[in-house]
Amino acid sequence: MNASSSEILTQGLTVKLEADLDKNFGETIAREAHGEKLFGCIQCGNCSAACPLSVWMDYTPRKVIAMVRAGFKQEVLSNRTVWLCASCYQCTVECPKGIKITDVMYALKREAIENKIYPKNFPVPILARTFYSEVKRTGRINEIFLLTNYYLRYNIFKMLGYASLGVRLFMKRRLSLFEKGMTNRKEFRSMLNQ
Amino acid sequence: MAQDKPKLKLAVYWGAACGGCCVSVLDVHEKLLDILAHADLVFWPIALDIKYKDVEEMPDGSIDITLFNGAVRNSENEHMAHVLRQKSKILIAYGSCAYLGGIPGLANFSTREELLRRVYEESESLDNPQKIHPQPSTEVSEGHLHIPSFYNDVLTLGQVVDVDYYIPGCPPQSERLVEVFMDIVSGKDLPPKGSVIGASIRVQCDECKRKKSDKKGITRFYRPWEVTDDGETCLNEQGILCMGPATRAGCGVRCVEGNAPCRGCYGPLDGIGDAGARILSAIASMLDGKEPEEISRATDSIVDPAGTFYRFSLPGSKLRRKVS
Amino acid sequence: MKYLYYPGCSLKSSGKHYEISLLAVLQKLGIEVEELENWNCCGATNYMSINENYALEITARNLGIAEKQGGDEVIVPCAACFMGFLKTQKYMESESGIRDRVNQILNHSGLSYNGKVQIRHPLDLLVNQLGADALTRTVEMPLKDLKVASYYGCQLIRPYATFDDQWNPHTMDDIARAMGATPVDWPLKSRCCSGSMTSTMTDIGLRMNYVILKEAKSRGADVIITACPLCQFNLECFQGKISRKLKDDVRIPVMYFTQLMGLAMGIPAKKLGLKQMLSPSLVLN
Amino acid sequence: MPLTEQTKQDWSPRIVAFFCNWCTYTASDLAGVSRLRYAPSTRVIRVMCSGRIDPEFVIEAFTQGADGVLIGGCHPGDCHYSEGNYKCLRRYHLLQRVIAQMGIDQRRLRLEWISASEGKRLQEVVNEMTETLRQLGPSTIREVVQTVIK
Amino acid sequence: MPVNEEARVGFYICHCGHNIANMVDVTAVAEYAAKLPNVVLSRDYKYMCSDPGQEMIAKDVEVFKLNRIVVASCSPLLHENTFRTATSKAGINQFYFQMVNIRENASWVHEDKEMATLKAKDLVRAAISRVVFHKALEKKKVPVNPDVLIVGGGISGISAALTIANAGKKVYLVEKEPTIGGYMAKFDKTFPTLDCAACILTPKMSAVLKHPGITLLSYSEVSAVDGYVGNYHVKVTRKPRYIIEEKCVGCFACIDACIFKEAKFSDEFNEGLSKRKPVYIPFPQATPQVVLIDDKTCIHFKTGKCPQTCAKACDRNAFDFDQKPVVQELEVGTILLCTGFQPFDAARAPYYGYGRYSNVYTSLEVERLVNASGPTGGHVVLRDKSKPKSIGIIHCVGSRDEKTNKWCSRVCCMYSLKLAHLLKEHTDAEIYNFYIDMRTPGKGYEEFYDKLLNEGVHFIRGRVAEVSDWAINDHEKGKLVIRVEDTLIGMVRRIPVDMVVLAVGIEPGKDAQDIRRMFNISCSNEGFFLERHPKLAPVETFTDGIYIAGACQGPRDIPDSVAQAGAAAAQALALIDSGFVELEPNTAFITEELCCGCQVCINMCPYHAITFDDGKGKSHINEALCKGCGTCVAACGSGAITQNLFEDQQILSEIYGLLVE
Repeated sequence: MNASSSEILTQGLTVKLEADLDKNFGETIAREAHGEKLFGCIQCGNCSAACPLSVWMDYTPRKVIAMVRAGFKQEVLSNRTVWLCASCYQCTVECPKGIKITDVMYALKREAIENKIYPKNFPVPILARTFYSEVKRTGRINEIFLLTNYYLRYNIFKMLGYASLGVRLFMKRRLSLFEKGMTNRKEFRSMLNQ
Repeated sequence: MAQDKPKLKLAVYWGAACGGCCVSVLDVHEKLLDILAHADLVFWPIALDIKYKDVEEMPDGSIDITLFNGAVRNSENEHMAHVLRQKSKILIAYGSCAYLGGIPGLANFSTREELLRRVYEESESLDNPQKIHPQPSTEVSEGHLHIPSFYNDVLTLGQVVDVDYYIPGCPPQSERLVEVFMDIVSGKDLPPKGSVIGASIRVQCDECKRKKSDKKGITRFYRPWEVTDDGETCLNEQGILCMGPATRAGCGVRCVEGNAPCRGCYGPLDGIGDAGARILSAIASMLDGKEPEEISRATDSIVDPAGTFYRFSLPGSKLRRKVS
Repeated sequence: MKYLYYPGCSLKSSGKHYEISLLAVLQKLGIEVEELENWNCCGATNYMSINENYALEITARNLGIAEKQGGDEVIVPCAACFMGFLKTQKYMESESGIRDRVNQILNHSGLSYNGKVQIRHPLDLLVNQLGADALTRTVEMPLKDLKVASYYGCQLIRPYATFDDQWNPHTMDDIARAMGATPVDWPLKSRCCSGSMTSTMTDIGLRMNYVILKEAKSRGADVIITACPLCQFNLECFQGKISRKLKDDVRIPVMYFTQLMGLAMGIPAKKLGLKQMLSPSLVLN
Repeated sequence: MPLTEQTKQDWSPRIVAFFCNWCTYTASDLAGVSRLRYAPSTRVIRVMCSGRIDPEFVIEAFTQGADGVLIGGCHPGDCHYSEGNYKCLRRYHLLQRVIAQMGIDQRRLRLEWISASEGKRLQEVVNEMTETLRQLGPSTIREVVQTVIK
Repeated sequence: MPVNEEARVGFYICHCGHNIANMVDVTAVAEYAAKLPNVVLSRDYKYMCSDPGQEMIAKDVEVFKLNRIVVASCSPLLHENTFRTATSKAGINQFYFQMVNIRENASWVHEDKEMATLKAKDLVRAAISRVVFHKALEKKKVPVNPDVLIVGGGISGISAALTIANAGKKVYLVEKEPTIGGYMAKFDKTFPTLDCAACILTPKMSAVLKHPGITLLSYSEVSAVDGYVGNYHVKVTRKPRYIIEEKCVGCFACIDACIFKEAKFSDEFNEGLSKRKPVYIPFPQATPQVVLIDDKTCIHFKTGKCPQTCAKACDRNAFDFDQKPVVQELEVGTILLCTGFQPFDAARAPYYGYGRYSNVYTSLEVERLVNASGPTGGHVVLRDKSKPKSIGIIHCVGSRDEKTNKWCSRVCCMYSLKLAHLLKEHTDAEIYNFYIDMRTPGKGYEEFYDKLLNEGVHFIRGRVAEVSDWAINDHEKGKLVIRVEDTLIGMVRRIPVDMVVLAVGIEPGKDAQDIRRMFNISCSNEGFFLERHPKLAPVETFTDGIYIAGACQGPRDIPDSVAQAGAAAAQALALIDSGFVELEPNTAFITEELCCGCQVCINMCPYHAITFDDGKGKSHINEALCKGCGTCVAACGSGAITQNLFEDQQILSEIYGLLVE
């Protein structure tokens, strides 16, 4: 291969070489999302238009589907698009081809975490992981611990912006340090660790 | 009476049988004299003291007619079937058991082990703490004792030896026996080998005098004691399960005449491969209902359908026995 | 009919007034509920993002407990928990692989889920079972002239719920009407509130809540009612911040539908958790 | 259900399939025209109507070594001959009870309504039944019938 | 294996090009078959259905003295007749033939050649085992009644009726509505030529009425069908118009005289966009030109207290308030079903706001709006009488969607383009077309699209997610906002419009299932009538003598419907002119000697072909009525009933052959 020609061509933003694609990516995601029919997507864009968050995404959901099945793994996972999905399922219920797009997004999030490809210091995956380990540890969520741990991992200074709200809620007894938890956390953990 | 003709030699034997067939021979009453005018009985365990050894010593083909009743259930039955085949010119499977397996044939719903366990271990009237089962061969101080070995499968006579004719019935109607015998004596042309004789070519309904219509539409079956039979309508139309529509006539519709449903002892008509399947199909064709639940309700009201449809014919059926 | 009750984490903390008011309303209606013993978090959306197996297992554990506890139905008031429960039930029903694996895990704790316990949202119970007429009969102070915008959010009505029309939900409107109030027809009834994004992508989260508050207000609503602790939290607790940041006063009372019911049914404010609210309180005439 | 790796394994059950001419046989033609792949287990016998299927045919099939028997007819209310499928259904119900008593696993006999347009359904049914029979293993009925145990 | 000493079987296996040979080892099967009992000759050949293939059979019969033929190839539903004819030509009875389906049932559905070959061998063995017990039979010839019934008076039914009647045959045209014309009568212009629908349709409608060979039974429905190909017996229920059809001349004096001075009731013909009276005529060119009374809204029928001003106004005494439904019986030989479609109900797509927002219209409503004889006289105005300045046309409403109808409705792209053009012409509004894919495969269709692209109509590729009145700025206020991703740009757009047009798709008529049952034909999965073969027999059904044409068979535009109607008419005429039909001799008969008279069989027969002879005490099958299902055979406990071609012994041998080597 002539390395220099290739380099010159790929400098463009609108060029993608076959060699740089992950050809199995679509299959992997389809399997992960319970055999989701993403290969049946007709690119109608209903998901994008239905999505309340697509306006802030780097790619519209429709484009994500197209990229997934074509094998644009790096592009799909390395930006914040999938992390902006709030799981509202609007796209899923509207998709004319019955693609469970929310489940595809979940599969992409899991894939991103597994491959450690996601935007650096991006708050959404951090919250997800904090939430995940909190539940695994105690079986239930205590919002004080959850948010404290989240901000510790993400950016402690950001917490300051929420301090007054937290205090007010605490005063209203809507946040508590002593909420009754699960009694047999050990068994719960061992169930999950099977 | 043709005095110059030599008398025929006649044998009657019972395999796995209840004795009813032998009694049916006696039931010819005074006609027995007519028979004996033409034939000598050379072997009949129930009536004559002749040992197996005596039979074995008879020349081959020396018996003219043997009426073999009962199914083949053990090694003794089978042995005698072979012996009598060899000694007889005409071997007739006499009665439902020899023909299709009959009531003893219902044992084919169980295995040998199950039967022996039931009889020698579980029977309510039993005192057998050591759970001793009969053994074909036992060592006693006097020497070896042998009893016949008990088969796993009940067989029809036809499954063991070549049979010339079949006379169905449990037991066969005595009148039919006399007719068949007289036909042989008078030298009438015999039907082709393997035929069912002494019975009709049509089924019971042909002779049944009850009123029949095309209104079957059965929604459930009753056992005879659950309903009052009006005495004149087709029993099936009244929901009393009657095997008449697929059972060969010849008995004189005895059961139905006595207001009891036909149980199928005369077996199927010629060319019917599986008597049970045939009656099943005919009975199911009389059912009503379109919803699976309705249909189930009707079919579930038949107690023991396989035992009912194959009551006299299990060993002679396609499957022969319970298969697992 | 034995009703079990799964509160979920929010109803024990930031959504405490949902629990208080729900239980007060149910009690008034003579419906007894029994809290699920030693329940655990449903996993919400975050678990699905990390590990789907765990997500299904921890929810199935709650369902297993419900079955063991011998309930006919389990009432799940939190929209996210409700959806998670339905999703787990659906997956276990339709995929035998998942069913077998999850039950094997549950066996470890002496539990299993076989689809016997039905999952119910209180709205379903109140509107579809008791019926609007029965609710009207309990009203002591009809909420006359009160314009109510029902906000359903997302996971309460889709993708698995069948108790309401997912395109044009109406159960909360039915309740408002039964309480003597006037439901407001508005197009954002089931638009997403951004979920936890108010804590992560704050700017986006606030904007998403802004459009909802703004539209409800511009349609003349006096109050927004919700059935989801996260929706209620976002719309209520951030409305001040939104108004300041976007220089548009979108403050409006945001309460649980059960609180609204309680008011009409004459239940004292204290028993409805009204004191625990941050948004402007509803002034009743 | 697409053909799984499992259905391709060495042993393939033999299913005698009685299909009515108008619905299920046509569906199997449709499956063919649509190139829907399914397990090579069925051996179709065409009859004009499922009402023609005599229980004896089913028993004969088992006796001669079929691992399963599949009956396909028109949906209730859709029979080309008005109600033949109901007649079949009644016989099938009774026959199911009898074969169970005969020691034949009831899953070896299956009745399905498959309309002329349901090629896909045919594929699913055949694959499902094949899978079930795989789990049950080869039928030993023929061997039992042919081997007299004395 | 069962043996019949006299049978000399010739076996042939077809490669079908690669269709069979690729997946079934045909040589191995041929070699295997050669060794089977009774087989005298076994050959494989590239195309058995070709002339050389058929001639080969004839030659072999002569040389090898064959008397049974077995061909393993495709489905008997496709070529059984071909090979029966070949067998017959070879000089042996055509029923000494048996066909083995190793294409649809084997090579096309399997992936493992070894297994497919094994299966083919089993099937071949079964057929050979069966064919030796075949018997010589004769097909019964029955004359064909030359009269034809056509159900449905839309453009398909009208075209077919005229074609057949012009060939000199008698046609009964049954239409359930008060007038013929169908949906086409509602259209303004037709794509792509933009010629006026009424101008091309109404002459055809009046031709139907005037044609001496056509009996038009409007406002009537078929209520029962009996019989078989060539000899159908049909009952038609004529609904009461309360007007004596022969007397009414369509002067409309009664309508003017109706006690309702103002029209009050929703006018179906105008899609509810205008009102009519209880006594009315659907539209000015209705055929027949006969008024009718809607008994659900007429005061006389509701209260009995109407002065009957309408009847008094009629100088021809055409009114008869006591009319009852009348059943008319017809004898016909062939039947054409042209029962059409129904438009998708836009309320089933709630996200587009039909029924919630008054400015959301269906395409059919817009057809009426742009129509000069429509409710607004061809002026496109909204319900508040204002003229829209911007219009969004949403394609694929109800189509290509798993939640509603999965299929492409075929006509919507083109009629949306047509409406875009007409709306532009009428209003000069900004017009947006929202499409998923633009489908214009027809003569002059793509050219029409080209034309529209240059007419200033906007095309946005994307499926609209929602139509709502949620405005986020002043520009959107008071408008309907269409939310869509412009997928070619990759951005979500919000487009405010004054009017939304939903291009609703085509789906099977709501009575399609009832019609299917009544005429004993099948429906495909989606509910359209199923053709006998998708390519080779597109207008035939599995029931001989019954043909289908138009949108009852699938979404179809006018030119295609007319073409199909012609095809169906030609099929019917071909059958009629052949004079007779041959019936499959698969009837059942009772061997009287064995019949016991139990009468179990009698109820098995849906055609009352079995009767009981009280004198003989036996049942009897009327062969002419028997349709050959065989249900009675399985019911007979005596084995006294035999079905030709499906005898017990034949089927049992087939089972044996399948399983035992």
